[in-house]
Amino acid sequence: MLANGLRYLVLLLAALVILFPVLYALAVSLESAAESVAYPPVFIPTQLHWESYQKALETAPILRFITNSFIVSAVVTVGQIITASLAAYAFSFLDFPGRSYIFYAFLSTMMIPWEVTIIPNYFTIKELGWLDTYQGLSVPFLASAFGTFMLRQSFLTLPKQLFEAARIDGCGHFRFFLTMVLPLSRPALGTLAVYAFLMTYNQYLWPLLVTNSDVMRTVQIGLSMLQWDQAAAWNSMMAGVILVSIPTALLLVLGQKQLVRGLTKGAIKG
Amino acid sequence: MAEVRLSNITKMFGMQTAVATMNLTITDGEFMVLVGPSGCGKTTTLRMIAGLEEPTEGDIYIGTRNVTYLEPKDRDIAMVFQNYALYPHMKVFDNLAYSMKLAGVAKQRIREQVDTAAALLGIANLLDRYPRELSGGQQQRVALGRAIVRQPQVFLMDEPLSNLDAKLRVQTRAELIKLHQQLKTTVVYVTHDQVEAMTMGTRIVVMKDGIVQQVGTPAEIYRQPANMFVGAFVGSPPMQFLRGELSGEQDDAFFKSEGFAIPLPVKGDITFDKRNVSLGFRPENLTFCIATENDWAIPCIVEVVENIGGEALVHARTTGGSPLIVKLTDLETIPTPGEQVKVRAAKGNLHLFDMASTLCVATVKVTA
Amino acid sequence: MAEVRLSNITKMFGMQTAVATMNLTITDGEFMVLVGPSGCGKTTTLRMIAGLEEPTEGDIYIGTRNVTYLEPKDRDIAMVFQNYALYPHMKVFDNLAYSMKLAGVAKQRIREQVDTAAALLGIANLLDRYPRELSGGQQQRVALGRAIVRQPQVFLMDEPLSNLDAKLRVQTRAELIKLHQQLKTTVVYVTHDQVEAMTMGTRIVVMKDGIVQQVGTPAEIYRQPANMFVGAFVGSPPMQFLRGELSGEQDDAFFKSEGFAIPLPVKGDITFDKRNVSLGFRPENLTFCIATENDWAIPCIVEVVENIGGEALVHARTTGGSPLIVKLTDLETIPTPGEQVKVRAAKGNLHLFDMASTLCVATVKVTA
Amino acid sequence: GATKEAPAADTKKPVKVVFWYSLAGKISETTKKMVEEFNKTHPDIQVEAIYQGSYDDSINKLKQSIQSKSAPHVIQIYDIGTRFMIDSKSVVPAQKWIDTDKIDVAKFEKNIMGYYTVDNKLYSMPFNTSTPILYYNKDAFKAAGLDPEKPPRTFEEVAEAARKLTVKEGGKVTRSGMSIAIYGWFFEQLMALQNATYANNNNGRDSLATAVTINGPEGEKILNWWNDMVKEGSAANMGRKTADTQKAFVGGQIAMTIDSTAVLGDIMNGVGGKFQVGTAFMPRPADSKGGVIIGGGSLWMLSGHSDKEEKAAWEFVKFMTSAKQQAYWHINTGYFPVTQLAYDDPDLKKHQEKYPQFKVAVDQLHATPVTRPTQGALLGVFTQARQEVEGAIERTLTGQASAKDSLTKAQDTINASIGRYNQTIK
Amino acid sequence: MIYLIFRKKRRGAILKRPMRQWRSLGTALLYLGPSLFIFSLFIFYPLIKSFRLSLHTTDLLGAEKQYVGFHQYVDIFTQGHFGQDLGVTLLFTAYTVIPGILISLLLAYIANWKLRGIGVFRTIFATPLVIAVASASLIWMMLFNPSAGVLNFFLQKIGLSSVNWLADPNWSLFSVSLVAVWRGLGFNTIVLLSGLQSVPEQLYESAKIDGAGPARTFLDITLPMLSPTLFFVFIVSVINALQAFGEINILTQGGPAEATTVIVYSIYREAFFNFNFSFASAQAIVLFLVIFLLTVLEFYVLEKKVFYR
Ligand SMILES: Nc1ncnc2c1ncn2[C@@H]1O[C@H](COP(=O)(O)OP(=O)(O)OP(=O)(O)O)[C@@H](O)[C@H]1O
Ligand SMILES: Nc1ncnc2c1ncn2[C@@H]1O[C@H](COP(=O)(O)OP(=O)(O)OP(=O)(O)O)[C@@H](O)[C@H]1O
Ligand SMILES: [Mg+2]
Ligand SMILES: [Mg+2]
Repeated sequence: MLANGLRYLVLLLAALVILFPVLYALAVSLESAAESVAYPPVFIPTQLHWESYQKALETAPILRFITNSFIVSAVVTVGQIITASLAAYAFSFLDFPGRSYIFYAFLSTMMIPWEVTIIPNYFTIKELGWLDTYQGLSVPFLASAFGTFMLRQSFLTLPKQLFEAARIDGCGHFRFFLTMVLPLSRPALGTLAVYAFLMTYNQYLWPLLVTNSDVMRTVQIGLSMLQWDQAAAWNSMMAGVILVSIPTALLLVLGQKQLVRGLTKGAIKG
Repeated sequence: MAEVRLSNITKMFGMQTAVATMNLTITDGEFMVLVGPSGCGKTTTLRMIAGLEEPTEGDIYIGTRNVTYLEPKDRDIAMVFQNYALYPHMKVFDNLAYSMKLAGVAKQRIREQVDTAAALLGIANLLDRYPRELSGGQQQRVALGRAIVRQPQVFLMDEPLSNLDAKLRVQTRAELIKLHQQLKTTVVYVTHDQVEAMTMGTRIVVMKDGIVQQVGTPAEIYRQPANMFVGAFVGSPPMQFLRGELSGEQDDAFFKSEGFAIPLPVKGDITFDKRNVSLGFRPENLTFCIATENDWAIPCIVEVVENIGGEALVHARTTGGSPLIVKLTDLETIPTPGEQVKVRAAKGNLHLFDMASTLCVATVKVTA
Repeated sequence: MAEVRLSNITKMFGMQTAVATMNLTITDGEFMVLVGPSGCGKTTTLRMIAGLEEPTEGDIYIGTRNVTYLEPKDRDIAMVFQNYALYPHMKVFDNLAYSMKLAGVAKQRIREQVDTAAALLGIANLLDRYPRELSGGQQQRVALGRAIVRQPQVFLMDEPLSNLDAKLRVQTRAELIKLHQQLKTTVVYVTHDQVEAMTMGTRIVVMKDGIVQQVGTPAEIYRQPANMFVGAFVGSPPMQFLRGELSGEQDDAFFKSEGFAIPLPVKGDITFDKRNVSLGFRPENLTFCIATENDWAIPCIVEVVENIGGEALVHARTTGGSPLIVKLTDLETIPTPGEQVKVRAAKGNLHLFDMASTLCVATVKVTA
Repeated sequence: GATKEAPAADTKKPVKVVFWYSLAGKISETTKKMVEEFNKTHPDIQVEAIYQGSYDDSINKLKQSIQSKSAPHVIQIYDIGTRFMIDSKSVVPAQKWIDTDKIDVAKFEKNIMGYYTVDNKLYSMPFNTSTPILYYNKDAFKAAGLDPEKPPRTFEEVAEAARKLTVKEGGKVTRSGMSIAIYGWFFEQLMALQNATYANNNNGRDSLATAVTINGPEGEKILNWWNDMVKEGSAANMGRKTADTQKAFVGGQIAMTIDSTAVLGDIMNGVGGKFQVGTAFMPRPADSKGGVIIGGGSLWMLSGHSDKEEKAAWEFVKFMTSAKQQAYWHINTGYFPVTQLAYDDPDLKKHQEKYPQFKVAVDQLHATPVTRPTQGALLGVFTQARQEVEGAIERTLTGQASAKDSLTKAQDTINASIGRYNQTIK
Repeated sequence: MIYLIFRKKRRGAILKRPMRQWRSLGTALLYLGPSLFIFSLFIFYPLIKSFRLSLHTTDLLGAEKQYVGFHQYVDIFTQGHFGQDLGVTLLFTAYTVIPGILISLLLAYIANWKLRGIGVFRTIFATPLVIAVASASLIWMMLFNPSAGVLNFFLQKIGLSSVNWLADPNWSLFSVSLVAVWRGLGFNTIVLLSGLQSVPEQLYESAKIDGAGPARTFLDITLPMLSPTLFFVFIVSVINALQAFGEINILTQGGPAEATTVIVYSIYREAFFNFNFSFASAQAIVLFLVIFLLTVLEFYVLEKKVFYR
């Protein structure tokens, strides 16, 4: 109907605005060097120039990097989901002395500038002999205050009655956590998963610091290998940008369904 | 199967007392019904027995164990929640099966138990749906099913039939009674439905404002209410009261009110002298006498006649202005609104309540 | 105040038909009650009238407007939800006041209206609480209050009293009737409580599986059920059925079953020849006759006696094995379980239902 | 631990040399090709080339590595990291091996060697070297009635040309005569071109610099010249990114710009024949007689490795700076060959014919006297100094403060940093 | 005997309650353990180490040299432009947090419309999330380009004069904020959307019946029910904004004229380019304290207004 048509129009407009930078980057990456810097800007390449991609793939072992990033990101994601959901559970369903203080301590970890931690952590990883390993890339990020906070907020919106019903049914804390809280918080968990994955995937400085070989390097380092400061044309740089974003974009598309779906509906009367 | 004992239980929500020094022993295998007006503390009592709420004071025993600080899951109870509290992400089958899964019951057996319960409650065809796809009554039945698939020591049920239609309610009520007779499990049952209370309970607890008013069998509660509140609360339409004075002496007393006097053969050791009392009687105790010359009768004017299939309620008003309801089962003699009639007690018990304490001081059996 | 008309309404949830080609005209100012078993589509019908659910087919009219595609807020209705749907983040006062605030009613007036409604429902002392701090019945009253503070054209109420205790229910029922008489607002009221349906409704709609079974006044529904379902659904305990054969001829027919025959003066143009029928009667139609020599009576054995204050239900079984319930109001003549008795019809209507169509083919008035 | 594998196995295996480099993209490919070439021609040495991010990233990583004793053998470091490298006390001066091997450095460009020679010791081998030059649009010159073969040489001439080159349409500038990216390096160059030092103690080369000397008349002159052009509308301010001015130049929106010799190839490709590109010496005030400072990076050898490894590392460094490799390097990247011997390479000759514009850069380099000012400053906090200077330029160009005040403010901040730096190395 | 006496007394109140408390702490630690372990090793330990460093001078490589007490802290406020940086940081926070949340809320709202194919739009709205800071900054650098950039092209198209996005100190903070807002949209929108989805449908129905239009429903029902999520997004946005680094490092390097030098960037410069790790540590500790106090304050003031079911 009319109202829906209007809604689609609004959505389309918003989508266009949001997506514009990415779409334009995509277009530029497919342009020739001259087109990419032309004025007025060329929005649609006259002819698809794949050279930039080809060059990018030759310049750095991007596929290897992507694989590494995927492994590390997956490990971190799973790790964060586990640790953060456990901690968030404690903060939202357990009543224990000092809860708010411990929670603040958790929160405070988000507030520490990364400059403070990166160097001591480098030494820790070095001591552990984890330089140039997947452990070194992932272990420091296996816990997340951000994730804990986010899940706590989500857990707090679960109806209290469910917890009671489950307890009556003979459910201990851990079972309740596994069979009720986690399934009912799928949107939040999905969001955290995507977030954790991308954060890790997009890391630059830490992987650069703790890896030394192309075998262990991750994708953002690859991106920096593709750009050279004084390049006069945009096309190759954008090819790199698009290239490293493809895997995560795919992930988003695949995970979208899980990400946002209301599940607590019809839980209880009122 | 176990005894449930509440000892000096008090529950406060902030400054609000929900339950006040409650003492109650529910014997093993008993079907105990809690009734009382909305907000009187029924649900709260049930939740304390379940372990969902910690009493502010007092102890709770199940069997011989003091369970006051025990986790619900360690109390071996099952509960039906007033607002269902179904697991929204599980299909009906899984809602029913969940507690058994937790207890590690074999798959095969779970299937059987669930099927039995579902058949019993008429929800067998809904097992594959999510709670949000059910009607109110269907959800309530699932909630009930969730409790009965387990075989706990104690069932706690909070208005488990309130959203069911009459037929289904009668049927489910009968099934629950049968179940109780088979399993002999202790049941604590909250309802606001008198018929349920009367037909199901081996005993009934009447509560008001968090305070227990009377504990007794249905017949006791109905026939010998401990105070005006209980008298008025049980029975529908409720007990009627006429305020007046009691005079005379033992075995030869009179109840005087609004220009008429009724002779009452009161027995027992009570003071009579112009005592302020209320006379309580039930609509079905009364009948009409068209004959105008009868000292025993109360003159009234008929106001409204409600005709429910099979019986009629006649709303009348005494000349003094007090409302009176008469329940007639003989539908041939219904007066019409505006008619002047006389009402007299025909059968059953009349009750005398002290106006100060509201306690019942005497019960008089009437025979027509 | 307005007429509500449903024209060929169908509602599907996926493959599941919740309401099927429903036609219903609720006249202006009428108090229409929807009853039916759990899951029969009552709530769905109400939600369609409210505009919360769009019918799969058909149109809805309020007054003269076709409102099928109108937003709820443009329909000038108020609704009480089966599951309350209170605003959890607003105090009771604000829950009640919200719709008026939206309508721009003056503060002073809101305060008054809310206070009036709250007093009416006995929740005046709860205005400062959050819904989660209320008992089930209190929440329900708030939900009811939320609807009645407004003065809409149409009230839609979904089991608004189901969680109230008897006394409060009777009282609120009366208040609602009074309110309806004052305001003359059209009301569509869903309930599973017969007494409510019978006492409140100017007309009643009986539904089953999404299909309207009968529409009529309470007396019509009770005394002239259109089919076996309606007969069985209305009345508590429900109508009893005995299967048998109808033979004989007009004015001189016999109902034969399980070795006994009952003469029935059936009037009307129906076929008789050994027709398969069910004889339907209500528990209060029956009585016992101890005399053994009586052709008219059905021999039974008493199984259970339920004694509810004021009346007794006797559960018996015919020699052919069919269950029979007799409702006695004369408590002096109650048989005891195990006793052999004869049951006969004493008063009221008996109904003959065709077994194939389940429709009522004849109604016979009995006089003892 | 510095001790590596067992010596027995060591004899057979090629010596491993770890080389960290920083330049990305096409340049990185060239680097890798050269390393491959080295490994092919030196079977007893195995060089592992690892990209370590930008110069900034790389030097920071080195810092951690030195502390945790896992530093590479050879690392490419930018010009302004020289002071830090020396102060880190973890390097093997190239001089040591030049002396040992008795290498003749006469054929190396003296200006280039000058930069990396501190206390008469050559610390690192220059590798990738560039200087800034003036790029101009010959077609625009013609259109504006200027002689495309006579590019402006002085500040005044540039300002004059810029004015003429500026095209306005309906009040809006459609082409500016000039644009210089706000890049601290250019300021340093313009100081050296006036034969002015950037830091005290003779650019920190006689002894540790304790303060910068940027707010003298020379600094002011630069900023005023620049600011006047911007104010008048004949020069555009396009921010710090050199890439942005490049793009504008390539796109024909500006007629002149200053940029590194290293981007000549990119500019030529970008222009692709749309117009004729001219190159010229860097402009300077009429009467000054300084010259340009070289920029870029050099190869440093780090201490803490076995002699054998150090030797192997030196072989590698030598190879990378050899004439043949430098010719290859120049052709593929646009950096100067560090040794004049490279010009004999036939490929390079061909390349120079193709890009005659590059000759100007070589001439400019050779025309530069090696003095303290043109050797460039040595500062531990050079990165910050650059950013502060860039801030000062911005403050001036946007009219927030006068040239003098801007520079003074920058100088104060830098001096505080220098103070703290000097403290840390004491 | 004593045991019996205790039994007779209200043992729940006297004995069990505190015991239960400690037991619950034990349980809680089981759940918190994994996180606490990682945090201790990789965050708290470095923090303590940094604090130590900030009380010392360090050598070129970042090792402790000499104890100087709080001297560095004094220097922070007397040398350099810490005060100005703090101002820029706060301004950046103001520019990004509120607009970012508002836009995301709007997007989440329209993404919550029940329409066919809405999933596609949800995915599109989430895309900024998958673009790394570095990538996003590069893309925007291209858009911001003063001569060939698309933004100026559009401005000129609609008859406005072009803007020197990154080079003009009046615009640069706005420009980097724009990038930061864009980057945050994806995540904020998804989180807010999932918050929206957990509002019970019944409440909307109730509000519809009560006569609330879309705007009122949003203000009276959606917002309060969404408040836990909004609160989360707000706190996190503030913390993130106070620590923003990536886009500034790539787009402006703190310029022009320090207009975009946020504290984290200045710490970065101090630690990694001026080789003055202890001075940087002191700044970082101060920043940490600022953020911490601000967050506690936010909790104190705002969490009361949050409605948890
Ligand atoms: N969202 C839904 N999805 C699928 N089926 C539904 C949905 N809502 C209701 N139904 C089904 O439609 C039928 C009618 O439901 P409705 O809620 O109208 O019943 P009702 O008459 O109100 O019952 P009750 O008295 O138990 O509340 C039921 O069988 C129910 O299971
Ligand atoms: N969480 C709470 N906070 C404050 N008061 C509460 C809370 N829960 C219940 N109450 C109050 O305590 C009293 C008893 O409530 P309870 O739920 O036990 O009533 P109930 O007997 O179950 O009533 P109903 O029949 O209406 O369900 C009520 O007045 C109620 O308002
Ligand atoms: Mg209750
Ligand atoms: Mg319903």
